[in-house]
Amino acid sequence: MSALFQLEKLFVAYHGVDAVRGVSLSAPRGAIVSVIGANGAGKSTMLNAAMGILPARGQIIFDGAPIHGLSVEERFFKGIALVAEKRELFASLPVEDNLALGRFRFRREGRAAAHAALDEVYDLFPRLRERRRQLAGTLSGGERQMLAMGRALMGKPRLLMLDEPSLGLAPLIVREIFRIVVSLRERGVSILLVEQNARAALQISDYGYVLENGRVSLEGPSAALQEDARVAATYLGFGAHRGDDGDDDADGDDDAAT
Amino acid sequence: MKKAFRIAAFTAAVTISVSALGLIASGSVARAADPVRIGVTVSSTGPAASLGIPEANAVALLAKEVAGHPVQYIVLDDGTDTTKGVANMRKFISEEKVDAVVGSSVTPVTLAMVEVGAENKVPVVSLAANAKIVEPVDDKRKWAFKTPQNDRLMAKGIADHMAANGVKSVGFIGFTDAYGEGWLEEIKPALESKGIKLVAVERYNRPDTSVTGQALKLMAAKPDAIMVAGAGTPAALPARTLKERGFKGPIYQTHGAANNDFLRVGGKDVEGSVLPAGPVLVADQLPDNHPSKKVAQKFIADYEAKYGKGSVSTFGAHMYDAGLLLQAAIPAALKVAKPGTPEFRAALRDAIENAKDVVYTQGVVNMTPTDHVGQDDRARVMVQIKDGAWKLLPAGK
Amino acid sequence: MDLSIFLILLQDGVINGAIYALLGLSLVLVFTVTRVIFIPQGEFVSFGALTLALLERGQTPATIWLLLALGVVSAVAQVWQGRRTLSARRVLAIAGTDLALPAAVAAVTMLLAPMKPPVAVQIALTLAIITPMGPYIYRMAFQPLAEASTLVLLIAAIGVHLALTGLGLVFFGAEGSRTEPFSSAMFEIGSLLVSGQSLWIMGVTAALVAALGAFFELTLTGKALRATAVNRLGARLVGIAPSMSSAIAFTLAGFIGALSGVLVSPLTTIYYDTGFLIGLKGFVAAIIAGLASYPIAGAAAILVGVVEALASFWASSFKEVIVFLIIIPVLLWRTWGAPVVEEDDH
Amino acid sequence: MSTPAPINNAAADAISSDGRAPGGRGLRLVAPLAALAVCALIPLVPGLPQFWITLLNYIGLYALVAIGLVVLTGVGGMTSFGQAMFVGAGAYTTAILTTRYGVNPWLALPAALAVTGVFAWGVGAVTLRLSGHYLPLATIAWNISFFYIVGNLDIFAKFDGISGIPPIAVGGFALSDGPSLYYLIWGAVALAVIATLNLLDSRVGRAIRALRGGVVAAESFGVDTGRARILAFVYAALLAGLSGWLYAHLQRAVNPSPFGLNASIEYLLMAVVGGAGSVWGAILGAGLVTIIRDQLQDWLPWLIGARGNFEAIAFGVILVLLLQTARDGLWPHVLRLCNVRPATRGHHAEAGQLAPRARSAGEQRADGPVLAVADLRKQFGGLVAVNDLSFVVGRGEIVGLIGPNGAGKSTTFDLVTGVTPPTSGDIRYFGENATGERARVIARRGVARTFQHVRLAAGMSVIENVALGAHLRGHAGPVGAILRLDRAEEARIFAEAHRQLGRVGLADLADRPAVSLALGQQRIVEIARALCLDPSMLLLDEPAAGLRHREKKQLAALLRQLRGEGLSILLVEHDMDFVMGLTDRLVVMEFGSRLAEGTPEEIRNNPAVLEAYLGGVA
Repeated sequence: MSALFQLEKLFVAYHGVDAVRGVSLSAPRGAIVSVIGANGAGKSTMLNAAMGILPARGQIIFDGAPIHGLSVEERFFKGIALVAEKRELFASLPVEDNLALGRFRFRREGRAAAHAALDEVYDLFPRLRERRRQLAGTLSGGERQMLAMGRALMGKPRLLMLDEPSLGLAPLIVREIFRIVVSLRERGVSILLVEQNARAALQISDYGYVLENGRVSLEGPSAALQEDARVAATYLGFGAHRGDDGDDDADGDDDAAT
Repeated sequence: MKKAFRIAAFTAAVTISVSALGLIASGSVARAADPVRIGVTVSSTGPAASLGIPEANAVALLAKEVAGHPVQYIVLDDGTDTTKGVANMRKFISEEKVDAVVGSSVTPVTLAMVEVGAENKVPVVSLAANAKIVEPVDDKRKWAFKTPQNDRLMAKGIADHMAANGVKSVGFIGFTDAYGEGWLEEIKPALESKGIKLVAVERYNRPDTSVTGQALKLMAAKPDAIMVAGAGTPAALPARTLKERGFKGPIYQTHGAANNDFLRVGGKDVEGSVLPAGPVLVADQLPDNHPSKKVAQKFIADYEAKYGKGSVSTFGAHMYDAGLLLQAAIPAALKVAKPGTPEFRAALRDAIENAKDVVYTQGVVNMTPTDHVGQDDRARVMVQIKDGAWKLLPAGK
Repeated sequence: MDLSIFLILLQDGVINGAIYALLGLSLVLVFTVTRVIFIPQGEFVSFGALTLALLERGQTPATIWLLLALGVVSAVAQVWQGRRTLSARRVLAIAGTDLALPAAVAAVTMLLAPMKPPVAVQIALTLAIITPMGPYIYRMAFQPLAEASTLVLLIAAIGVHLALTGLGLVFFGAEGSRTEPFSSAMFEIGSLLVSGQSLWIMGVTAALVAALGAFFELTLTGKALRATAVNRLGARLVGIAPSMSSAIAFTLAGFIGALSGVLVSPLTTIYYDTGFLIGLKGFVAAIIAGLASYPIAGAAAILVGVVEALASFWASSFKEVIVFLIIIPVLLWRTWGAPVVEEDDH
Repeated sequence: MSTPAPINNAAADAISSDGRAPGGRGLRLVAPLAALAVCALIPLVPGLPQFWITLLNYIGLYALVAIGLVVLTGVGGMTSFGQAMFVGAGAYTTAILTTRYGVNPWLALPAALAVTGVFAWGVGAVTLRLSGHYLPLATIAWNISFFYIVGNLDIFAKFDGISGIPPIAVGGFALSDGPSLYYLIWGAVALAVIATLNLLDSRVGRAIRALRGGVVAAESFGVDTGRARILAFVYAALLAGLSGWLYAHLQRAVNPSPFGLNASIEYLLMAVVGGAGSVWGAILGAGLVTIIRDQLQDWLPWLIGARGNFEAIAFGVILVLLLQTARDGLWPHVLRLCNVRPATRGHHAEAGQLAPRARSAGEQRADGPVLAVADLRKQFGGLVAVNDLSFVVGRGEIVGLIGPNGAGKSTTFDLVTGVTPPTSGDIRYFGENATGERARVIARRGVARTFQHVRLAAGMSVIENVALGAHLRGHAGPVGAILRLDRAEEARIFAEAHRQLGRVGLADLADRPAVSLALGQQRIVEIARALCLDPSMLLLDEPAAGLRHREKKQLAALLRQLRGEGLSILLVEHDMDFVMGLTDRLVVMEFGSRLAEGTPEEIRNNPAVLEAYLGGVA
């Protein structure tokens, strides 16, 4: 597996603070890579910089070519999609319009193709089909996350970056979302998953990075990280030893970067 | 402490560069003391731009040499803004060392400039109409003169014409500004003296897109005639609306409307309107014995040669007249003192005040210590719009 | 005031209100998509009306030179801003929209203007000259400030307004112009005299509002504009570049402004600086609508027109005072009782 | 996303750039004094054309107005297009008094200020409720109306205006020429600068500066934000009125044209171009705009060979270009050029203790619950967010409010903190009814809080944010602040703020801009700010979110210590482990109702809780 996406010595300053300090990571094709770390560790900042929302220093390479100077839109056209922490939906537009706009880059391809793409997303998220006429702003938290992912998938990304998909969701919904993430890998979409919910993330990913204070403090195959004592103590919490409490670590808050 | 030092250093640097610039500027000012320097500030932008632009244009036609002395004109725009007008005035006085100032185009700006003129003892020749600029001649207004006819003179023309044509009641619609206000003040007594009743007074703004409400209100008062006090093309809007709403009586305009753009925009809607104006407007139709005929024709010919056919207006003529007035006064002042001195300015003021039989494009002027306009009925003709052109009405009709 | 006068005033107010409505809609559109409070909107009205007036007289309007100049500057600005990532295709596209298009419009105008073409052609030329100025101005003045605060954008808009007003004076002079009505027909409905021109205004306004509605509801591009308005970042994340949405919004602003000018110029004399006040009244309507709702902005614009007409009848000296102060109670009513809303100031 | 209020940062620079240094007053005065000395010398520069003095005079007049806009717009975040109208109020007052009633200009000054102040207060009272983009438009409306009202009323002499205004005289010497007025005008500017810097660096100033950080946060510490807004508005208007008074006596004639909307636009433009975040920027902007205007008039005809109306065009273009190169205004660039960094605040360790907050009788009693909520209900339309909830928090008790997302915890929190009024029910603090009371009233009862989404004022340093918490423990008003009579109290407030920062372990970050801290640290700063209120009760909204394990332990220790000191604490938290180990009792919510209540041990073993909260996976 060659790397689809790489960050090399990425530095991001945000609000005068060096939020990301020299992060290097790589996401192989067809894999799920997770980045875990506490709130404020710089995870979201890193993703936002990777998408071009925040300016950064260092190398960002996609599919072998540097994309550093490209705008958010141009990166999207290259095949990178970000499902942001705040979902960034079009609240006053119906679900179906949100999805249709996800295909904006293919707007010249005609109706049939658009319908096919829409059906594909509806098959993945049947709940969205039921809610197709509903305004995005009236959806529940889980539905919003599904819509945000569905919208991103409409653009046929090769790399899907997910920022805290479990944020604020009930455990049942989290499980469903993660199941879909895994199914996306099977469809050939590479995934970069940023999560505070370390256990869930490590369970489904192939490789993991631990971010601390804007630096990568640990990395390795996810299975190995799960066994790592430091990770267990710090990120899996005391809850690691006791049932499923860890799921609730997902609180309603943002990284410094959003 | 370090920062305190830096700020002080920065301030000092600014000061030094400012003064250096100043020195350069003052160096450029130190020219030969000989020429007579005239500062001209007119409203070439802002609401009165339609007055200021032809006025500024006319400066190019003014005498460049009087009695062997070169005359220089420094033209600035005041944007129809009092603050700017006064700043220009101060610039003229302190930086350009002018001997007299011509301007501004409108009354409010002039009124403020007159204060500065009196304080620094510099004569001011205004191009604005209101009699307040020069009346009464007190310590302050001693230094103020103006070339446009008093609105009173013009208002009298209208009232006379109305009386002669059996108008018993009048509706008035004017600008919501100093121009409309000034006219209202003058027309009231003029009408009263002829026993004509003013039955309705309405206002509108220069850029208004509709005066339907005002027109209806005026017509509801059932006046025999309606007069419109507006300057330039905006004066056409009420006439049009009144016609549209079926007003059949005569419509009077003021001399502020007297330019060709007014005819262009007004078209058939202003056909038949009557207005008082300076003789220059109908120079070719003036009887040959009218004193202004020649001067006016020359002005028109020169102006149109420079700015194109049909471009002439009475506003430019006011500037031209100011030039004529100064031209008449400068020789006397030159006998007393050298230009650029307070003595010269005082002498110039005295000479203007004593100007006798100066022929304007608009009548003949005789200044007195109590009259700083100096015009008589020769400065006004009554004009009617016929076939899209200005038509001189015979006197007394 | 009897009923017939009231009806006349109402009619007058509604017609003026229709123009305010067009401008109000345009202001709402530009603001929601770009966060620019587009003060110079009114200048497009003046430019449109006066360009048409010149064409009517068989003269070549100087606005074509402005169009060319703006196109060139816009092209330079775009090439400069994108100097790192520019592709040959992109350069060609820029040359097409910013250089070739204005050159073609200018050439056609110079060719046709002396021939005094039919009114429809004159209007088409006017719209073609003025409309592209919208996006050019956006690229020059606002795109480099895209991420700045609303206040900075507002001040930039004022700068553009000052420059355009000055240019208007240079191009058209201080005196105004009026154009021939599209229709000189008069209809009598009861005591009411309705001019053909006013029917044109109402008709075109209604058609334009309907067309805008269809654009925003039915086309993907229209939805993309709405998407940008509700969530800029969200739009970027699906590849809708704010610069594209903004350029479209400014194109519409240019078009609506020019069209308003064309519509209103037979009714009244338009001056180089008339647009500002008309624009401000459109703005009053837009504000009453909270810079968000198109239908309310339209209704509010009609209200402003009617209040203005009535005020000009009752107290013409204080007409502007009345027109502008009606927004105070309206705004108070809108915000009163509403809980203190946290402005997250973004 | 877009604009993290860069103006604010500039504000922070400017406000502390008066050279405040640990040494105190002495050094702080050096910079202004040096500047003053240089300014005083300007008219004496040999060969300086007199017109430059005239220009400087105008710059001074404009600068006064622009400085007001710094307080109003740059710091307070309220955009006003009405400043020319307040200049007009001052100018017309003195014009009428001096010409018609022969009043001495000096006596007319207080009258001019009073009229302007009352006028601004009236306009502000009606208008300042309007937020966001409504306020600028409302001020446009006022200013246009002012213009036509003045132009149409006889007492203002209509559009012609009033002329013949006497010059200001000092001891029989009339200040009618440029240089003598120069000293008067720039003296006024110097006073305005000092007053403004003093005002912004005070208790009242913090309230104004906190407006941009969020009304809710300021209100929650007892700041009457409505009053702070009106204060900023009136202050800006007073400076404009002062400028108007000077203007009338410089110009010697007034009419409506200089007080129209265009002039207001120009004032705002000056402030923004120079840098609306700082008083120096305002002066720079006033100077720049005036000089560019004047120079364009001189140079343009020479440049393009034609006299015409190109000034406005060139000016507009220059303005846009200026903004594109320096969107926060030019002053921050000047600072960077001179390499000036914001000074740090002294530690005031020697200052005395800040007096404790006055406590009510109920608060002083030792018995009864601190917070008692009964049948609390909140409906949003058809949705019942909080459904007849009842619970109590006793003295010296830590109570946790937990529940799954969407259970109504945050709404409950908003209800008990006075952010939103309940639909029905009863809230009592210390036995006194607080149902439907506003946040600042609840703060007065001794209740301090933190926020789920951190609300620190972006333009202020950490310690200034913390000092805002002590707002209710200070008394200095705007006048005292301007006259610097508040120094002792300020020193005590900052000593207290420092003490609380030290307590939460962030003392070494005191002078950092608040926004530069990591989110977890910002939460802790919020706790320090809450402690500055000297509260009897703390309401904490997810305090542990974003903290690392060790930090959570430290926070828990701090909260236990506070409980030991007699404080009662209610906290909403997601982190079960954190809550379980810390609280005395837990209230579990689901779907807006109370699902269970009890000790952590009871809750942990409650099957209903496990079912609801853990999604039935236990």
